Amino acid sequence: MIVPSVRREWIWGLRSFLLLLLAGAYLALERGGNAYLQRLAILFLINLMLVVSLNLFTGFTGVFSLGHIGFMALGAYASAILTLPVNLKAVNLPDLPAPLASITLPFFPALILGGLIAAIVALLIGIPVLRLSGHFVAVATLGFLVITRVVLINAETFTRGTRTFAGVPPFTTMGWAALWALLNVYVAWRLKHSPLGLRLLAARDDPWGAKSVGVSIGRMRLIAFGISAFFTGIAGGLWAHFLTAFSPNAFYFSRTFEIIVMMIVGGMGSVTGSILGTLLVMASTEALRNLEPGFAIGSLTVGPLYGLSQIGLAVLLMLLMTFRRQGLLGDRELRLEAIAERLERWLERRKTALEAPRVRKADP
Amino acid sequence: MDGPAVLELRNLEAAYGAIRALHGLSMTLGPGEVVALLGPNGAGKTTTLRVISGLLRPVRGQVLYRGQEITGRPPAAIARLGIIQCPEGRQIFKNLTVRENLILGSYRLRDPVRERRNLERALSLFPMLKERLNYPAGLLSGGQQQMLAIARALMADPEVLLLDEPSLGLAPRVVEEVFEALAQLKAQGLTMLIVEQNAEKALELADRAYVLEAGRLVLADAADRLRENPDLIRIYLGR
Amino acid sequence: MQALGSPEFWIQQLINALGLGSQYALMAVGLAMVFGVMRLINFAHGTVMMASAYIGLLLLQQGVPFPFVALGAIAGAAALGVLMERIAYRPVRGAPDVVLLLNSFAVAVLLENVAILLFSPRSRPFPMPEVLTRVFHPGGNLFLPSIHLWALGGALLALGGLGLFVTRTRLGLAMRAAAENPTAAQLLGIEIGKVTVLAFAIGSAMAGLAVLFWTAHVGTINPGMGFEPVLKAFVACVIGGFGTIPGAVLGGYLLGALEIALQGLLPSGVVGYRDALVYGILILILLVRPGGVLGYLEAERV
Amino acid sequence: MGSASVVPPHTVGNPSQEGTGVLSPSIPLLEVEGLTKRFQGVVALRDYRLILQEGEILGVIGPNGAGKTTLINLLSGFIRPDGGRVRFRGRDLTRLPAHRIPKLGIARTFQNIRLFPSLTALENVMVAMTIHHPPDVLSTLFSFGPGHRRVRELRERAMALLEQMGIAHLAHRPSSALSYGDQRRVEIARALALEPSLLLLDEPTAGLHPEESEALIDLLSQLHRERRMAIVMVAHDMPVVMRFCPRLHVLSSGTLLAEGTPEEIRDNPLVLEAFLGRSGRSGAA
Repeated sequence: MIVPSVRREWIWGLRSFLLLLLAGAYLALERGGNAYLQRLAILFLINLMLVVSLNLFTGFTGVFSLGHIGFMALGAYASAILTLPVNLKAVNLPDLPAPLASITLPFFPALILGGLIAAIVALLIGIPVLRLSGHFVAVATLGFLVITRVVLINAETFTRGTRTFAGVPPFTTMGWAALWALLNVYVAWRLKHSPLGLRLLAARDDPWGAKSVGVSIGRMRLIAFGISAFFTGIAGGLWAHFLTAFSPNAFYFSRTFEIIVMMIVGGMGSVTGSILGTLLVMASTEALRNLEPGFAIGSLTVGPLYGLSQIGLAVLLMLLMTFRRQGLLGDRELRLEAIAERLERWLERRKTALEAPRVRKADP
Repeated sequence: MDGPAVLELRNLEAAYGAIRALHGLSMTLGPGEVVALLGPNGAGKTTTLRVISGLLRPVRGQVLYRGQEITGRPPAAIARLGIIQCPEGRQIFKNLTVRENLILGSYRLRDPVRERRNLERALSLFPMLKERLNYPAGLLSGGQQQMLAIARALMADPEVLLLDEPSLGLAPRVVEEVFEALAQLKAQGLTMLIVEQNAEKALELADRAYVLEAGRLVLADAADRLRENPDLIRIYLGR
Repeated sequence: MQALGSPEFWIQQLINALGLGSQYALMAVGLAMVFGVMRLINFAHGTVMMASAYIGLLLLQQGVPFPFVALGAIAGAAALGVLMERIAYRPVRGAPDVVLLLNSFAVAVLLENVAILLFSPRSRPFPMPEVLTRVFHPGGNLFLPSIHLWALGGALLALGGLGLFVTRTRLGLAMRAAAENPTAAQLLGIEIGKVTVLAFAIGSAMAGLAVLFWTAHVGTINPGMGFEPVLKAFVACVIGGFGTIPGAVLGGYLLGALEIALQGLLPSGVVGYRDALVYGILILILLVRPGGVLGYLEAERV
Repeated sequence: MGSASVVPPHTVGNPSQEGTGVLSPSIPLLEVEGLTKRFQGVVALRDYRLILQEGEILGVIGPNGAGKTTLINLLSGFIRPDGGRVRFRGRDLTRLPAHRIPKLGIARTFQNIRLFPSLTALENVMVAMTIHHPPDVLSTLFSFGPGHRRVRELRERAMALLEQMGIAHLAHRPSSALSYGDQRRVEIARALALEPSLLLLDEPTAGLHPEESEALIDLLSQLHRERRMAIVMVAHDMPVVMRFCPRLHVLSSGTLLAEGTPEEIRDNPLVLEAFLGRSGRSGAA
């Protein structure tokens, strides 16, 4: 017999185990000093934010956005311009208008401003565009992505155009990235499991049904779009202050594609799925990327295979779309409760299996 | 009924998701026969036609065409056999001209000679289409669209014509015209299964009729006897 | 550059607009045909163009005479279109629109990176015969690049042929019927699968033709070259009204005219924003007239 | 999310009167005049009129394509009329978007049940309840404290409603996994969660077995006795309509053909013709 209170203990146990594991991993990475792993961890956290935010919109509203990387670009450039030291501004961005040229903000307010700018732009384009149906939103947001790119390339006063934007202070530490990623995941999780979230999911599941209970589809989409763009902008800022140098090419279709695949692998609408998806896709692309310069099997050398990781992503997406459209989790979540229950059942079975021989022996 | 059945349904059960629409329907359609399928809204009449045409796969049961099982074949394959459905709500191609609509009716024949002959026949049956051959079909009135839909189905030289609610949404005068045209077709020996809300009109035309209620067969009789059957009204209007 | 008000300026603009519009029209038609029969915005349409250009280059390097290079590129595009339908789209037929759209992204990324793998990401020159690259000076300051004439002539022939095909032949009619009402089409014996393959083949062939002109214009090819044209073809389709062939053609020429006009009329400081304006107009049209100029699709709103 | 206008249950619009609206105030609950809708030139509803008092039940019947669902869609704001006016408690609804209508006290169901398949039965009802208790920042961001208490209250109320509908035991099942009849009950519970003073039911018994239909109508009668909301029910299921609705409208080809009690309707030759295409003769006996 499984008593609920026992299960609660299990859940607490699991929860503490998970926390310890995460804290341990964090400390090991932070103190361990392996630069490659640290780099991967920060990239993972930033990608996680991009995926969770995209999922917060696309998964919770059922409407595809192909323009999210545009919000990332806004956050990256905005926060980078704001934190760039004044002397560097004079060199790199000599034509910057007066108030911007003479100020340098600390990291945190610059990040927040970057996120807010992304969110405001999202609301401005969202008010008209999100009323459209299905794939027309996808096309319109793709249009937004292209517009963002054109603007980045042409607004040389602010962005240096196609040239590399360099000299951004390297503020993004593991701590910052972990903090923001945690906050982002928490907000997405709460949003899904709150009354507001019920409305969001209702609007996604059946627009007519939702209207019949007083839910405004456009408003739900707009709320999700705004929150999602905010965190995407923050992720952009973190990314900018992590790499310290970038150009508009970083914010275009291939990144959009990567983030979408991560979301689909995990499951549209699943927050925990986004974590798994990001982890899995990053691991496999990283492995493929390591093969790209070429490798040798015995005497056979395979020469540079540029694009291998993207090919892997594309094949993965096609296979998923054909055979497992809902990804790993669909829109369900991995819950500690469910894991605890499984663990318990498994232990129960082991126990009876251990006792069984004894019973048989006593039988004759 | 003389000769073997052109169309036979055996114990058909069909469903849309969780909703059962047909509970074991059996019926036959003999050569040259006109059979009406009657019943109130939601009785399963349109579902029956969808199953015959292959648009809906039945949960259980069989559809036989001249003794051969055709259950579950794709709609295009069934249409190529000559089982032609004229669907509910005048589903003509609105962006195509009247002539293009008609020519597509003969798609299954792959025969320009029969196509031309059928076009002449269809235009003589519905002369008002002749003046509008090069109009986009979407510009026709509701009644004209219905005529076009029937004419298009006839262009296929159907072995069996399935008609779904040919009088739906038409003015009474136009209903008369449509049924006059159908009577002519009957006189030419065309086998027809007609689903109709307008029971009176359908029974005037038909040889026999089946009455469905909530997916079950509740009455089956010769058309003229059924017209006098008080149960029919009870089924439609309740007790 | 001529003076803004002179008749020469306008003639020059008209020539440029017709040349560019022809290319867009050819590209958009394929997108529209596929959308018609499958409700798919085929993002991989652009990569078909790219692949077709590489097929042409390979043939050229083998010393094949140019007319056969052109034919080979067009045939290769058609074959690729059909293959794509088989592998990526047919297995997910009937799935939500988004599934098809994502698969088309996957195909695009896949093909582009295969091209990178095979040919390296660098741009390569595509030597065109002189008949395509010559520039006439009919008088005054007018420039008449022969490629504009070829594009216009080619587009007129191909689109005219397509027009005859879809209005005069049994299969062409079937294709339009299936695009408008698949259920009713099936009830007449039309096989949707067959018609879909046909739409892919013809649409991709048109893209193969368009890319010849595009390449002659640009002079080089590279694995990423399909991205911009496919976006432009989208815009053309949206302007004309998604899913109809006449809409795509009209949209293509309107887009050509719009781009040339913006190019000629915008002050030099903001000419770089031309494409941003073009996509802004795309979004605007989606909002005020989602059915496009020809207004065929009903406005779908939530 | 706007300010919460908290409306306690069972008080909306029925301040005093008992019975069938005899004591109704000077303004009727629902006033419809000249309502007309065309689809691509075809008239779906022509010049429809109706005056409905608080707590009244109206049945709308008619053959296929008569315009019944169009009427429900017009009254609930899902489509806009081409002409005419709908007034609810004196307020013109004609130009309001559909999602603004429920808050005024009009709820509806759909012919092909439209639940939220990824939500449980309970959550389906809870969504509707948020209309009178709009989500706020607290309840959105924190699963503890006052926000959480509000959510718990919501949950308990939704549960009580499911209990009343006899489906409390299904509360935590995904609504897509329920049987058709149970889905119908969840949908009605969801509509009732809006605490409407007018309930629009579009073919509530379609697809149900006769016994299920009977049970559902019994339940609706009981709910009507308790809550006294007005009901407009569209149906083709004649026995059900005749039993449940003291007053009937007959639509045919978009036109209001006849009006009266079930007995009057049954004997009306026009009605017979609309349904069967015949003028009431011999067989009618």
